[in-house]
Amino acid sequence: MEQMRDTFLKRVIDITSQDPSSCYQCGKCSAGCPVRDFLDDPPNRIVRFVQLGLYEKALSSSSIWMCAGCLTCSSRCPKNFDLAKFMDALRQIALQDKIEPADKKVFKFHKAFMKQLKKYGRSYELGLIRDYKLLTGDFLQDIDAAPSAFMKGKISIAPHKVKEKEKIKKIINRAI
Amino acid sequence: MRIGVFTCHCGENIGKTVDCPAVSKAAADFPGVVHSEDYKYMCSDPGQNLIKQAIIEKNLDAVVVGSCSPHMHERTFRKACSSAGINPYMVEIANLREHCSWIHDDIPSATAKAIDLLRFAVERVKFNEPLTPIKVPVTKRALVIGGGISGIQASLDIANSGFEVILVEKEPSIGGHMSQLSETFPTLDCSQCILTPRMVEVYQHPKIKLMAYSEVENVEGFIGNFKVTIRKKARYVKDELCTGCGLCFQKCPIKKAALSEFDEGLTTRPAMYVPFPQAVPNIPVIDKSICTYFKNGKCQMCKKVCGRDAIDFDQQDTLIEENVGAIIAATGYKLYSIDKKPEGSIYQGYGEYGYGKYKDVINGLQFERIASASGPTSGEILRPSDKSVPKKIVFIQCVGSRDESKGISYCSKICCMYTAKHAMLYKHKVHGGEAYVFYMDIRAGGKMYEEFVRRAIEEDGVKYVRGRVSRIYKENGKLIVKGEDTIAGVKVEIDADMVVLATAMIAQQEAPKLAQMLGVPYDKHGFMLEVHPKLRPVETSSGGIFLAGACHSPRDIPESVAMASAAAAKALVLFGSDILEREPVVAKVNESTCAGCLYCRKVCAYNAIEIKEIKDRQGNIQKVVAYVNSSLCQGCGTCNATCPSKSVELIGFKDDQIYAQIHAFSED
Amino acid sequence: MKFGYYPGCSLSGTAKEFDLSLKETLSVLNTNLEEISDWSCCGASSAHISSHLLAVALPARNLIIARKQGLNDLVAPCAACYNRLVTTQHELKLDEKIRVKSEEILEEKYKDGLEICNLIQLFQKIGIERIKELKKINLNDLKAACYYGCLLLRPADITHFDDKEDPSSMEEIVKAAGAKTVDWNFKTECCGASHSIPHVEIVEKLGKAILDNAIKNGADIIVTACPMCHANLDMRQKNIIKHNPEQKSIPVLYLTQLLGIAFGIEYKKLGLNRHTIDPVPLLKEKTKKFAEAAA
Amino acid sequence: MNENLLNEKQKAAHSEVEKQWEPKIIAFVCNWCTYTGADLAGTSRLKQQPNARLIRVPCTGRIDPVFILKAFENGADGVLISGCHPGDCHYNAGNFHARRRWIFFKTLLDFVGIDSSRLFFSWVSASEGKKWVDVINNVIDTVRSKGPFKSYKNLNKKWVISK
Repeated sequence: MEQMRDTFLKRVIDITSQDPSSCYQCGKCSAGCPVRDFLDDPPNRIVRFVQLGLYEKALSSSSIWMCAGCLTCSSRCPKNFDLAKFMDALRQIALQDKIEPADKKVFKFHKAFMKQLKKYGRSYELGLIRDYKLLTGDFLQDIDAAPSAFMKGKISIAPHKVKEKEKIKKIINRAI
Repeated sequence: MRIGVFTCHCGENIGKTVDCPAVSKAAADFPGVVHSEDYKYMCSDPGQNLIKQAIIEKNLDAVVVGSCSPHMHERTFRKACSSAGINPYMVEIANLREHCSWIHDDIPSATAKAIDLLRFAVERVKFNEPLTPIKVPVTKRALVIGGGISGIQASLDIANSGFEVILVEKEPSIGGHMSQLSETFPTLDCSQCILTPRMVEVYQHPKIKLMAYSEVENVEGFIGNFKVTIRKKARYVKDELCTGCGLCFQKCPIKKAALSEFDEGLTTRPAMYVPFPQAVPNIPVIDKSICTYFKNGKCQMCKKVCGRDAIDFDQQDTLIEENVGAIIAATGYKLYSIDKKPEGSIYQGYGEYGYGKYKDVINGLQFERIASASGPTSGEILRPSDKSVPKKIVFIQCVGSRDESKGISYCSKICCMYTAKHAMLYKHKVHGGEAYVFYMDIRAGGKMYEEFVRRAIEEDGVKYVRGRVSRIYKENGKLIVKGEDTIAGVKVEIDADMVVLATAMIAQQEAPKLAQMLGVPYDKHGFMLEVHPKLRPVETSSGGIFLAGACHSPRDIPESVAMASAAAAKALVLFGSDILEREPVVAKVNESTCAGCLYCRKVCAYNAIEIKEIKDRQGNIQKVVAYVNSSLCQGCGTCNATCPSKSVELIGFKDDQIYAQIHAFSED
Repeated sequence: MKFGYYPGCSLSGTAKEFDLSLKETLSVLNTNLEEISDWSCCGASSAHISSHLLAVALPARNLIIARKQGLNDLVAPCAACYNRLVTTQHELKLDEKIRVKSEEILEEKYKDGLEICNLIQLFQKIGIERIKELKKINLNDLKAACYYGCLLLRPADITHFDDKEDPSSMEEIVKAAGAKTVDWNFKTECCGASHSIPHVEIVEKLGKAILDNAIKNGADIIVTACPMCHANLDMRQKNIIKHNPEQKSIPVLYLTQLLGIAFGIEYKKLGLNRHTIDPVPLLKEKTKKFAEAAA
Repeated sequence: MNENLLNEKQKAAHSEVEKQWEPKIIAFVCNWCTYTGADLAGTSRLKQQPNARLIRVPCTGRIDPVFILKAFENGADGVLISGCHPGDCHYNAGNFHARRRWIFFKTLLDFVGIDSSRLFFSWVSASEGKKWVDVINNVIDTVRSKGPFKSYKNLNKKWVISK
C-alpha cells in the first residue's frame, strides 16, 4: 500500500505542484462548498483519501466530477491549498487510468464540449446539447427551455467556426 | 604554534553525515597541528578531559574544536581549556553540526566541508592572541517594561529581593489584559480578585518606582550599565495632589466621548477617565484629542470641581533618565482583528466572517468583559446589538491562528482553554442556551486542563464540532454560521444569535520598535526571540535583557507568571556580583599610524571613540589620534572596516584573523 | 480609447445580448473594440479534465494572437473566459516548464505584457466619472443586487481585483449609472456554473438561494457580468418558478445593459427582449415617473 | 597528430571538468542575525547545498571591502554578505554603515574586473532559518549558472609567481 500511496501522491503533486499533505483537514472547504449537498464525499475527505493513498476511493468518488470549479474552497483555504486545481488533477488521473466516472453526466458534458471544441475551435451550443444528449440518451431534459431559447435567438442554428480549426485540433491532440 | 584539533561526533548528530575519523585524520596533517583526535561527545566530562589531557601532554597552546555551533558550547570549551592552562581566547570552534552535518545528506561532500571548516579555524587560531575579559561594574537596578501580570510578577520578585525596580506601563493603569478577564481557567477563580492585591502591592512597594502612562523612549549602554530614557506622558493631572476621588471624571460633560479601551469598545468613556475602578495608580487622565478645553478652550469643569487643584492643563510630557543594570521586556500581546484594514496590521482581515461589520460577532476579550461582573452588563450574557440574551451561541477557535492565508502560522495556545471556559460560563449563566464550539484540535496540555475541557463537554453539554467555519452572514436577524463536522462528514449550519471568535494572540504593534531599541531579535510576527529555545528561554542575545510573558510567544497566565519569575531570577543573578566580565572584543587604535581623520568617530554608534592629543616633551600638541573607550565599545568593528589607514583593529576579529580564513579557502 | 476584444463563445452565442449591449454602451463612451482575429475557445472548465497543458495552451493561443495584432489591452467580458485568460497569463509568466511546453505545441513563442481586464476593470479604465456625465435616464427608483459570481474575483492573488469576500466595484459603476444598490449576502456565491446542462437540479437549487437573497434584501433586478451566471439565473429561473409556485421572478441584466438603459439606448438594441424573465415592464414602471416628468 | 581530434579530446576533457565544477561561495555573516539564522536552519534540519563556507564577523559593519576582493582572489566564485534587517542591527547601526559602503563598492568591483553580479547581499534574521536556506541555495544556483570565476584567480596566480 505504501508504494501505491507514494506513486499516487507523486502523480497528484506532479500535476498540481502542491503537496496534499499540507492539508490539515479543517473542513473549511467542505463548509463553504456550494455543491456540498450533492457530493458523495465532502472535499476534505477526498484530500484525506489522497493523503492516505486510497486511490480507488478518491478516483471513484462522484465528488471529483461534481466540483463546480468555483474556487470558493481555494480562496478561503487557511493553508493556501488550491483544492480546485487538485480536483482537476484527480479528474485527469481518473481519465488516464480509465476509471469509470462516478458521475457520467458531468463527464459526458465535458466530453461533448471537447468534441465541439475539436470540431469547430469554439463551443457551439446546439452541437453541444445534441452531442450531450446523444451521449446521455436523456432527450427530454431541457425540452421545455429549448424552444424559447431558439425563439429568443439564444441558440444559433449554424456553428461559429475558427478558421484555423485544423490547428486547434492539432493543439488538442498534442496536448493530451 | 602547537595546535590541537578535536572532532566531536555529537553522538550520531555529526557522525551520521560527517566521517569524523577521516576528518580528524585530515586535520592532523594541517600545518601547525600536533594533535588531532575524535570522540563521541566532546562536551561531556570525559570529552573535556581528553582535551585537557592533550593540552598538558602535547604542550598545546591553541585548540580547535569541531562540534556544534559556537553559540552552544564555545563557553564550555573555553572553560575546559582555561582550566588546563590555555588562554580561553586561544580556542576556536568549527561549526560541524548546525552548519554542516544537519544540513547536508551526502557524506563525502559533508565530510569535505567539515575538513574545510576545521582548516579555516586552524588558520584563524594561529592569529589569535591571549586576551583578558574586561571588567565592568553592575548597576543593581532593573527596568521592567510592561505592567501586565508578567511585569507585575517580575517587579515584585526583584523588589522583594531588595533591589530597586522601575516599572514602566504605557496605559494609564497597570493590570494588563488580566484585569479585563472574568474568570480564569481551569479553576474559574475571579481574575480581578487575584490580580488586584498584586497591583496594590506594586503601588505600595518602597523598592518599586511605578511609571504608568509612560513609554521607554531610548535605551543606551550594555549589560549592567544601561541608560534608559522614559517619556512620562502628560495626564494633565498632578499625581502628587490627586487623591483619586473621581469627582473630575464624573463631572466631565463629554460623557460618551470615546469607546472604552478597557471594555474593548463595548461601552464608552468620558474625555477624562480612569480605565477601570480598581486602576493603579488611581489617577485619571485627560484624553486631549477629545477634551472640549483642548479643542476650543472652554469647559474646565474638572478643574472647577477638583478640591485639590490637581488639574494642570499646561502639563507637558517629561523625559526621565534612569540607570539600570538589567531590563525585562514584558510587553504582552494584543488580539488579531478581523477588520478589513486594521491600522498598521501586518495581517489580512476575515472577509468571510464579515470584516467586523456584525455587532454580535465579537472576540474573546469582548466576551470576557460581557461575562465579567464588573463589565458593561454586570456579568449577564447579553449580546451587544440589542442587549438580548443569546439563545444560541457559536464559538469559533483558530480565527487567525494556524491560518497561513491570513499570515499567521502559529497556534495561539490559550484559545482552546478560554473557549471551553467561555462556553462553560455561558452554559452556567444562560439556562437552556445552546453553545457550539468549532475547533480543529483541542490543545489542553496543562494541569487539569484536559479535565476542564471534558467537563465543558460532558457536564455542561457544550457541543463541540470539529471543523472550521467557512462563512458567517446575517439573515433574518440571525447569524448564519456555515460549518462542517469533519468527523461525521456532515454539513453543520447554525443560525446563531451571537458568535464569539477566538482570535489569534499577536505581538503588540510597537514590539518590533522596542526590540530594535533593545537590540533584541524578533520574529516576523513581532515576537521577541530567546537566545536558546531549550536552555536559555528567558535570556536574549543582548546581555542583561530578559523576556517575560506573551511578548515572547502566546502563553497563558501561569506560564507568564513562571516566565516572569525566571526573568527576575536572571536579573538577580546579574545583581549577585559587583563586577561583571565582558568579552574583550573591543576596538584598539594604533596611535603611531592613526592620522587623526576620525572617520571612526563618525560611524561609532556608541560614542566610544574619543580624541586623544599626542604631545611632545614641551607639551605642544603634535597630532590628534582616535582613542577607544573600551568600556563603551561594544565590538561591532565598523570603525575597523572604515579606517582608511587600518589603524583601528577589532580585537578578536582582526584583519589578519579573517584574512587567514579567506586564505585557507584557496587551499581546497 | 481602444481595447482588444475577446468575446468568447458565449458572447457570440447564447449571450449575444451581452455582446450587443457592450458594443452599444462603449460607442456612447467613445471606446472601440478590436476583436482578436480568429480567436478560439478558452477551454472553459472542460479542457482541464484532459490535461493541464491543454487548459493553458488554448488560452495561450489567443494571447499570442492578441500580441501579434499589436494589442496592449484586452477585455474579456465573460467572467469565465477572463478567469482562464488571466490564470493562463499568470502561469506562463511564473512556470517556465509549462511555457516551454505550450510554445512547443502551439509552435509559436509567447510574449508577456498584455493587460487583460474584465468588464468592471474596463469601465474603471474608461472612467466612472464618464458614466455619470453621460447618463440620461434616471434610474433612481431601481434597486440592483450586484452579482459577481465566482470567477470574476478568484483567485484573488491572480486577479488582484477588488475584495474577494466583500467586493464593491460593480456597485460603484451601478451607482454611477444612477441606480441604487442593495447590500446582500450572495454577491460571490456560486450559481453552479457548467452544471447548467448535466445537473439542472443543482443549478436550480443554488440559483434559487441567490434569487431569494436578492429579493429578500429588496432588489428589483440582479446585475451580472458573467454569461454563465446570467444563463443560470435567467434561463433557469423559469424552471425554478415552475418548481416553486410561490417564487417571485426577478429580471437579471448584464451590467452593460443597465448602463445602456441609463444612456438612453433603445431596449431592443441592448437585447433586453432576449431574456427569459422579461425586464421591460419593470424598467418601464421604474422609469415612468421620470419619463412623465420629462414629458 | 590530427588537430581536430585533439580539439575534440580537449573539448571532452574540458566539458568533463565543467561538469564536475561546483561553485565555491564565501559568505560573510554577522554573528547575531544571519549566523544564528543559519544555526536555526541547522536545528530545523533544513537541507542546503554544501557549497558555501561561512565566515563569522560580529556585524556586517566589520566587513572591509578588501575582504571581498581577497575572497575572489582566493578562489571564491561568489560572495554573499548577510546581516540583520535594517533597523534590527545588534549594534544599532553597523548594518546601515555597511550598506552605505556597498553601494559605493559595487561600482568599484566592476572597475577592478570582478563581475559585481557575483556579489550578493541579503538580510536574514535569527528567526529566518528557512529564508537563509532559500538565500544560500539561490546564490549557489545563480553562481553555478554563471560558471567558474577565473579571471581574477589567474591574475592572482601570475602575481604570486612574479613575486
